[in-house]
Parts: sequence; structure tokens; C-alpha cells
Amino acid sequence: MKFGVVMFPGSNCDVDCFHVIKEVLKEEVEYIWHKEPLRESKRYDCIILPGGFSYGDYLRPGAIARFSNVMEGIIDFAEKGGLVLGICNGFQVLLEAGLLPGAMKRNKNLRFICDNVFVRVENNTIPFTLKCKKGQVLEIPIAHGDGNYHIDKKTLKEMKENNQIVFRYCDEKGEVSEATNPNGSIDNIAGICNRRGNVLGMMPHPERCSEEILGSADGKLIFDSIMKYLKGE
Amino acid sequence: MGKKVDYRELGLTDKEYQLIVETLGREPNDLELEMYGVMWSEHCSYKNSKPMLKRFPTRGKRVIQGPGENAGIVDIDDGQAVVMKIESHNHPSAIEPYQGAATGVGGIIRDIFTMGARPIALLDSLRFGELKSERVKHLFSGVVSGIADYGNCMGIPTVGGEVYFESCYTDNPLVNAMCVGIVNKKDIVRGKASGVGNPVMIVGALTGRDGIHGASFASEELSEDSEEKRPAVQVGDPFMEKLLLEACLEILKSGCVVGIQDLGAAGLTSASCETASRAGNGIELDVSLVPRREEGMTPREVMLSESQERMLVIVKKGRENEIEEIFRKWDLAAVTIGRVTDDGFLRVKDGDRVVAELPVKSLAEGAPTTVNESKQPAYIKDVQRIQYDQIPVPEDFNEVFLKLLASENICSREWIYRQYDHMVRTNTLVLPGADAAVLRIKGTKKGIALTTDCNGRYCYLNPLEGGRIAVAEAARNLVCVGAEPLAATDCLNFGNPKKPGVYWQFENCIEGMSQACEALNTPVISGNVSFYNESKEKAVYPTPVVGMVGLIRDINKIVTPGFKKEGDLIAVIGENHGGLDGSEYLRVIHGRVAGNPSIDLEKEKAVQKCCLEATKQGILNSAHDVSEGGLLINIAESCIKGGVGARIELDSEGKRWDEVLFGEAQSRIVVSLSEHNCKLLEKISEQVGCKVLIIGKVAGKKLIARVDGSTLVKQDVAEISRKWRERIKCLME
Amino acid sequence: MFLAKVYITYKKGVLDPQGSTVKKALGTMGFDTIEDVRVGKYMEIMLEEKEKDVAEQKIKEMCDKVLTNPVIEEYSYDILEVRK
Amino acid sequence: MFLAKVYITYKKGVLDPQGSTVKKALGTMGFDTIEDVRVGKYMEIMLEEKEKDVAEQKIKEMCDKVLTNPVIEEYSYDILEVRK
Ligand SMILES: Nc1ncnc2c1ncn2[C@@H]1O[C@H](COP(=O)(O)OP(=O)(O)O)[C@@H](O)[C@H]1O
Ligand SMILES: [Mg+2]
Repeated sequence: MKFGVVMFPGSNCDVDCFHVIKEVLKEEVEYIWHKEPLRESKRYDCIILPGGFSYGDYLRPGAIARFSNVMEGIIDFAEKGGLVLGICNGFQVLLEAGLLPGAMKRNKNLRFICDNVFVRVENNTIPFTLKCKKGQVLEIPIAHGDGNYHIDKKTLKEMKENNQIVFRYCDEKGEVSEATNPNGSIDNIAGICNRRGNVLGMMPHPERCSEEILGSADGKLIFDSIMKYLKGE
Repeated sequence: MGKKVDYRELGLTDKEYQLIVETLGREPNDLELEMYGVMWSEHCSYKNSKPMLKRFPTRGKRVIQGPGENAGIVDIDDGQAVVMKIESHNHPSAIEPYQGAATGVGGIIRDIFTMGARPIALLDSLRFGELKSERVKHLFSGVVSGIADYGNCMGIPTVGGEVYFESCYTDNPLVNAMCVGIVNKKDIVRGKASGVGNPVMIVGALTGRDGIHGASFASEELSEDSEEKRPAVQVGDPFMEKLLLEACLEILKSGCVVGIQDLGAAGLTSASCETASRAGNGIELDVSLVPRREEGMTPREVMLSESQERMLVIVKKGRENEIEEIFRKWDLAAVTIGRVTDDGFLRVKDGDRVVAELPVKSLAEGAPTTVNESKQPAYIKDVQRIQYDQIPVPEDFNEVFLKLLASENICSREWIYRQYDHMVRTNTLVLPGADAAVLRIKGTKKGIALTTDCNGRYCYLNPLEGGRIAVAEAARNLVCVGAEPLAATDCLNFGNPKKPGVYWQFENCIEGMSQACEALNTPVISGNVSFYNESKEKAVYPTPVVGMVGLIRDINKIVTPGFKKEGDLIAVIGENHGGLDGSEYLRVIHGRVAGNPSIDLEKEKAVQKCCLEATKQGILNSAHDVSEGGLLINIAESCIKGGVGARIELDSEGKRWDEVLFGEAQSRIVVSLSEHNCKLLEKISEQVGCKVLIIGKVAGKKLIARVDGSTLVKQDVAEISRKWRERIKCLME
Repeated sequence: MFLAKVYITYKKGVLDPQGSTVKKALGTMGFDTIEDVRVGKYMEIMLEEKEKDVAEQKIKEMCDKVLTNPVIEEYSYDILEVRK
Repeated sequence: MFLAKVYITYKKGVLDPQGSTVKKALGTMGFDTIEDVRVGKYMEIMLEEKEKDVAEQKIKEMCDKVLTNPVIEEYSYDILEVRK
């Protein structure tokens, strides 16, 4: 299978995603430079928009990166059903680009938060979570200053009806509450997908916990799910 | 151009001015004088410290680059090397904490990638006043966010550091940042302008009027009108620096680059004359070619600007295009502004007109160094003398323990490091919160451990011993995670060196550090001096911060401080003597900063050897050295981190109970291990010649400490954990 | 030449974490008559245009497309003619 | 009741990384008549005061003490009387 990892100016977790695909999954992967239009001939099976600070997060996180040359092709790729995974800043880019609904605000405490948190899998039917159980609790790091997800009530309701909420911040037992919400995100939302389920945006970093030596390998479930889906198993 | 510049206002002395005139054989013009002013400032010339710094041991079989370059380099085998340096940004941070700290981080990162290395970690060593006033909180909060935002945006994890809160730092906080990089030995570059005729390029950010005279600003005391010194504080642009980093690493790979140097203090002046001086060459520049951010800038402004996020690159002749191409890819400018010459002069032109012409050797290295008057200050005798019989032994040890645990200098630093991305690049195996951070080196079994340490109070009470302890503690922290200490970098934060008492502290700290570095075989490979950390006539504690790197050969053998298994035995490696001198206990409970702390380096060596050997044999389940707060706080931390209780049984051997529990005597490491491994540990300790004493067991959910058969402290671990964790948050929010 | 001053705030109904923090901070410093604080963005954009209409239309377009996120933000602006 | 609108920008000569990045981005998107962009903060502060003078004086004090750092920033404001 072939993965593409987009490099925006200011991307930081591009190398980390690359590492997981290449060294942990042992799959084919290449970087996609933001200035170049996405070439269909490359035939990616999954495209990752990595974390970091594209354009320094200036203006708003993701706001400038969404106008990169590469984005048009990615929107097209997504519309045709290609798998697109946006992690942290990548999630923010997807929101700004309108591939996912909603917007990000500063964390409620106005500070950057880097920590291990727990998230509950709310939807295990999409390509990215096939190998998870519904309600399964994953331990996974977050590292962001703007992860306070906002969406209007009406759309939120629709998203719930469409099963678009994929991850919610919880405690180690899977309890979702105010106390387990690190950043003020509406409804404790940590990750969402589009209606079709082929575009996932998540604030937590699965690439940071895909090897036991890093303290948790829960993140590997996401990548393994993608592989399972792609292989049609 | 108005009136003639007065050399005295530039901080030059009569003698220095005369020397300049003699060297030139003429009077310097205004621009030349200003260039001398910044280059011969303390910050750039180290004129008050150079003779003393010679005392440091700087050689070793692993040292590839010692002091003198942008950063030091130490060999970690397999053709790889670690590049590291620590630097202060104290004065800017006092005035604008967020930007001051941020640009400090930016500066130290550039020092690392200038050597051709990929920066892989940051650490920060901070000092503030007590967390009481709004001002101190504002400084603390701003500094931490500034460090966080810059490092996070760069994608370099901030993996460790330290922070102390003491009233002597109220007006003059210390903000020291350390950066560590990895490089293949064959890819190391140096800041040299070699090859006559080679083009000199300026790359990165545009040059603005900011930061003019920043170097001089760092070379004087903070005063009321420091607030007015506006241009000395700058706004950092981490995004620009990230682009600069990637572009620079890319041009270094291209083979077009001869030398590279960041533009830090004294900007273009310093970068050009230092690179020329290192190569024994000259440089000719045309300031009119320098891309600017503002209109109407004069040659003086261009030469002295300290605009951040810029580099000077010396390129192989004819390959400028390749450099420009790479910079264009990253949306950055790279412009040729001059060339390397053979005449040993820095010649500055504005178009066709020569506006300055100075000998680089004199400018870069010619500042006359001084050995200042040194005298033991009067306070030393007073503070060292302490009559313990006048200090009451507490009745309620539980209360004392809880108070200490909640001390700002002891409680968890989570509030700080939670704001730092400490995991990006997925190398951090031991996160902040342990004795040292550990990073893996992908593609190998190796790891490196990193720490910064310095107890300024010890240095205040006894600079010689304090200096020794700072080094010893750093090394010990590395050993605790299973790393062999390799080399040190240091940031010497002191008051006004013209004051004999301050200079005496300086001398003694350096002597102490040198002794310890020799004893522990950790040469000093880079460093930084920050003087004039004074305000209202009061100097900060002498604070020689030590940053250290250690090598772990097998990352599967890392040890962390948390207790792991119920039933494990708890042992102290080293002598279990107390020592209340300089302790946090004396300060917090009795309001005293007193005593005469000390260390026996031979014993220290043996303890470290024992612990390191035990980690190599894989018999330790945890290790954590005794530092601020003493033995009981140390054990409490291991309980909290492990989420288990412990039962401790101690024999006072006639000592005071408070001393037994809260004394901070050096050279002790508390470890836990399974019972059947105790014999092995004892064997190792006999071989290296140190003591090991079993003092308790990992058990239950409570921490129970008994001395001479009396239960002095009994606390629920979950309860103390919460208090310890939330303390700073409570004070700040 | 025109100078556009653009004011961006969160829409009504969108919680403003910065605003409430600033309000609290000001409160603890003794400013106790504060009813509400909202924190937004302020931009000054200098445009080399001849016609105010054109300048205005461009500013609007920038705001809608890039400078604000309509999901959470709203904006207003003033446009002044200036001489260099 | 008074509504103070406060505009905060970096002082002239101080680098404005957001501004220059936004300017560049707008440029590549085709907005090529932009001469300069500066990005600052905008605050709306609602004050429960009777006198405009008092409101103004308080706003000034807040700006000087808390809301800005005079070392690098400058501010201006408008104060309007409003009814709840
Ligand atoms: N300013 C800081 N930035 C990042 N990490 C910090 C900072 N201060 C302390 N830490 C981390 O908190 C832990 C405890 O620090 P400290 O009490 O100084 O340890 P020790 O006494 O073992 O030297 C260490 O892991 C250290 O790296
Ligand atoms: Mg320690």
C-alpha cells in the first residue's frame, strides 16, 4: 500500500508519520510537497496531513495551509473516496478546507497542552477504526494549543445522527465528563469524520504511540485499521 | 551625522579606546567605534571571564569540539556526535518575558544547526522570585509560554529543565535555554570564512532596526530605565526559524557550503568578524545589499541590528545559485553581500564607499581581558555558621512533610512541561518528570540522557562546593536513568563582576565545577557567561547552571524514578547521613538560608559507578537521587510516580530526626529492586567501594516512615500525589 | 492608497476563552466594574488601490476567504484613504 | 455603561511575523496590491461606569498595566456609551 505524507512549511510531525508507516508498518510512503499539485498518477492509498505548525499557525491554525497548491488535489482525492487522515494541525487544515465541519478555538486554559490522554472510540465502522471495539479506550498523546472544537448545535446533532463523532476525551475507564475534557472541546470531541467516513480528523497523535517503547502502542490500531481496510480484509 | 560618538557611552574604557587607536594607527570613525563597542562588550568578548574559563577541563577522548565554536560536540560512537550548548536570555526576559524567552530559545537553536546538526531537544533552566506577587507570576507565565511557543512551533521537543523560586531572583529572573543536536561526524561544519574569494551570503529574515545594542544591554545591570531600552527586546518568528532550519540543513547537504554562522548578539558585525577570524581571513561586505525590513536604514543600523532568524553563509564560489534555489524552495531570501578576502580586515562598504575597515583579529579576539579583584564577601561567614541546637526539631512530622512537598521548589513541574511539546519527533523515551530525559537515536540501540542542574542556594552558601555539587548532581541524574555522563555545557549566571565579592563567587564556582568535571570525567565543551544579574544593588545567587549529556548503550535498560513492584526492597546507595546545610527544609520550615553544604567527590564517584553498573546489569527497578527536600521527599516522589506506597524504617544513629528525613547530603541514590537482586547490588557496591543500605519496602497505598521505631510520617499516596501535582497550578490559576 | 482596519471577533454565542481569562485577570487586579471582555483580532491592511470601491471589495473578499473563519468569527472594517 | 474598543498593535519597527506571513500568503493568492499587513489584537470591554472620564481612565490603566507591554506594543481605543 502507498501512503503520502503532506509537508507544509511548518509541518513537524511529518517525519513521525513517515517513520511509523515505513519502519513500523513497513509500507511504502513518500512525502508530498505542498507547492506541487497532487498527481493522480501517484496512486496514493491514503494521504496523511501531519501535525505541526503550518505557516506558524499564524492567523489561525491551518488557515493558510488550506490554500496550498496541493489541497485542491486532496479535496478531489477525498471526494473520490480516498482515505485522508488529518492529525492535529492536519485536522485543523481539514476544518479550514471545509472537508470536515466545525472550527478550532484556543484551548480553554489558553495554554498549549502536551499530555497523555484517554479517548473513547465512538465509531468503529470507518476505515480508520475498523480494528477498534466500539467504546474501546485508547491512551494517546495530545499536543496542541488550539484543540477546542466548536460546532453549532444543529450541525452537531446531524453529526451525531450520522455517526461522525469518532473519538471523545474520557478517563481510563471510558467515562466522558467535564473533568476529562482537556481543552474545552464541545461534547469532549477529539476526532470526527465526514459523512462517508473516508476523511478523519483527530487532535490526538496516533503516530506518537505506535511503538511499545514509547509507552503505548494504542495508536497503531489506527494504522492497522487503515491497512485492514485497504487490503479489504 | 550629529555629534561624535563617545566611546564611554559604548561601555569602552579609556584603556580599551587607546588600544583601539594604537591598533588602527588612527582614530576610529563612529561606525568603527560602535562595532568595537559591541564586540568588546562583556557579552561578546568574555573579557571579564575568559581567564577564569581556562580553568575548565575541556579535553577528553570523546570531545570533538570544545569551547570556541557555536556549540560543543561530543562523540557518541557509530560515526555520530551530539552537539550542545546552553545560553542565557535573562535581561530581555525581565522586560518582556514572552518574547525574551522565545528569542532566547531561537538563538540557542541556531547555534546548534549552525554546526550542521539537527536539533533534537531543548531544555530550560529557570529562576524566579517566590511565586507570590503578580509580577513574578506574570514573568513566570510569560517565560514558560514563550519557550513553549517557540520550541513547539519549531517541532523540537523540550524534554527537561529545572526551575527554582527564590527571592533573590525577583527582579532579575534567569532564563537559560539549552539545545541538543545530533550530527554525523562527517557532516560537521564550522563557522569559518575559508577560501579567499568565496561569496558571503546572508539568509533568512530581513534585517530591521531591532535589537541594536542588545549585546551591550546584556552587559549591564537592570535599572529603572531598562524599560526604555526598547530595541533590545525583539519579537521572535519561530515559523521563519523553522524554514531557516530546514533550508540550512538542506544547503549543508548540498556540499556548497564552506562555513556558516548564526547572527546573534552584535549581528552582522560579530558573525562576519568571527568567521573571518577563525579562518585567519578577512571579509568585505556591502551593507547596501543586505535585504531590509525598513526603509532608510544606515550602515550602522545594518551592522548592529540583532534581528533574529538570520544566518551568514560562506559558499563555494560559483555555487550561489544552488543556495538561492534551496532557499527559494523554502520561500526565503539568500543574498550575496560580500566575499572572503586575504587581508585580515573586515571591510564594510555602503555601495562603493568604504564605511569601516577593521582588523578582524583585534575586533573578534583583541578585547583586553581582565582578572578582577576578588574578595570573599562578608556574608559568607554569617550564613555558613549555623547553630543547630537553636533550631527546634518539629513535633508534627506529617505537617512538615506536607509543607515541604508543597514547596514551590519541590512540587511537580508538570504545569510547566505540560506546555512544552516534549514528545514530537517520537524519540523521547523518558519524559520530563524523571531525573533526566532520555531520547532514543532511531536506527540504533542507543539513547542519550539529558539534564540541567544547579542549586544556586548551595553556591551562595559556598561557591566552591556549590559548583562541585552542580556538576555532580547533573552527572548523578544521568546515572539514575542508566546513562554514562559524557560532557557538560554551562551557563554562568552571576552579578556584577567588577564587585570583588561577585568575582570571588565566580572564581570559586568555576574552581569547584572544574574539580568535579575532572573527577567525573565530564569535560566542558561549550558554555555561556551572563554577568550583571543584579538590580537595586543586589545580585542573584551565583547560579552556574550545568547541562549534561550521557550515553545509554541499550535503551532497553533505562531506569526511571517511580517504584514499580510491591514487595521490592528500597535501598540507598551511598551513606545515609543527613546534612541540613542549605536545605529546603531550613528555608521553608525555619526561614533560614544557612549552613555550609559540601560534597566528597570520591564518594560521589563510587556511588555513581555503583548505580551505573547496577543499571547495566539490569537489576534496578527504579532509581532516583536524593536532592531538594531530602530522603523522604525523594521516596515520596518515587511513590507518586509509581502509584504505590512504601514502608521506610530508619535508624537515626543519634542524628536529629529532621536531619534524617529532610537533610540534603549529597551522593545518595535511592533504588528499588527485587529481593533476590540485593546480593548483586551489594557485590557491586563492595567492588566500587561504596555503601548500600536497605531501608524499606515498596508496599500498600501509604507512605509510612519510621525512625528509631517511631512512626513519624504516614500519608496516603493518592492524597499527596494530588497535592504535589496541583501546587503550581493552584498558585498560578 | 487605502488603509483598511479590520476587526474580527467571535460570533455571538461562541464562547471566547481569551475574553473570560482577561476579564478574570483584570478582576483580580481590582478592575471590578468590568461586565464583559471579548478578545479578537485587529488588522491594518495597506492597499495600493485607486478606488475606494475596489479596495473595499478586496477587503471583503480577503475577509470572507482567508482572514476569518465564518464558522466562528465575524468581522467589520473601516477604510480610510491615506497618502504615503 | 460604556463599551471600550481597544486596538493593540506592535510598535513601528518591531517585527510582526503574523503580519508578514499573512501578507505573503495573500500575495500568492492573488491579492497583489497589498503594501503592508499588521496583525494585532482587538478587545471589546464593557464597563459598568457612570462617567465617561472614569471609564476612559480605567481603560488606559488596564492597557498600560495588563493588556499591553509598552516595550513592544502600542494601543488606541474608542469609548462609546451604550445601554444594556
Ligand atoms: N523548566 C522546566 N522545563 C522542563 N522540565 C522541567 C523544568 N523544570 C523541571 N522539569 C522537569 O521536572 C523534573 C524534576 O525536576 P527537578 O526537581 O529539577 O529534578 P532533579 O531534582 O532530579 O534534578 C525533571 O524531569 C525536569 O526535567
Ligand atoms: Mg534528580
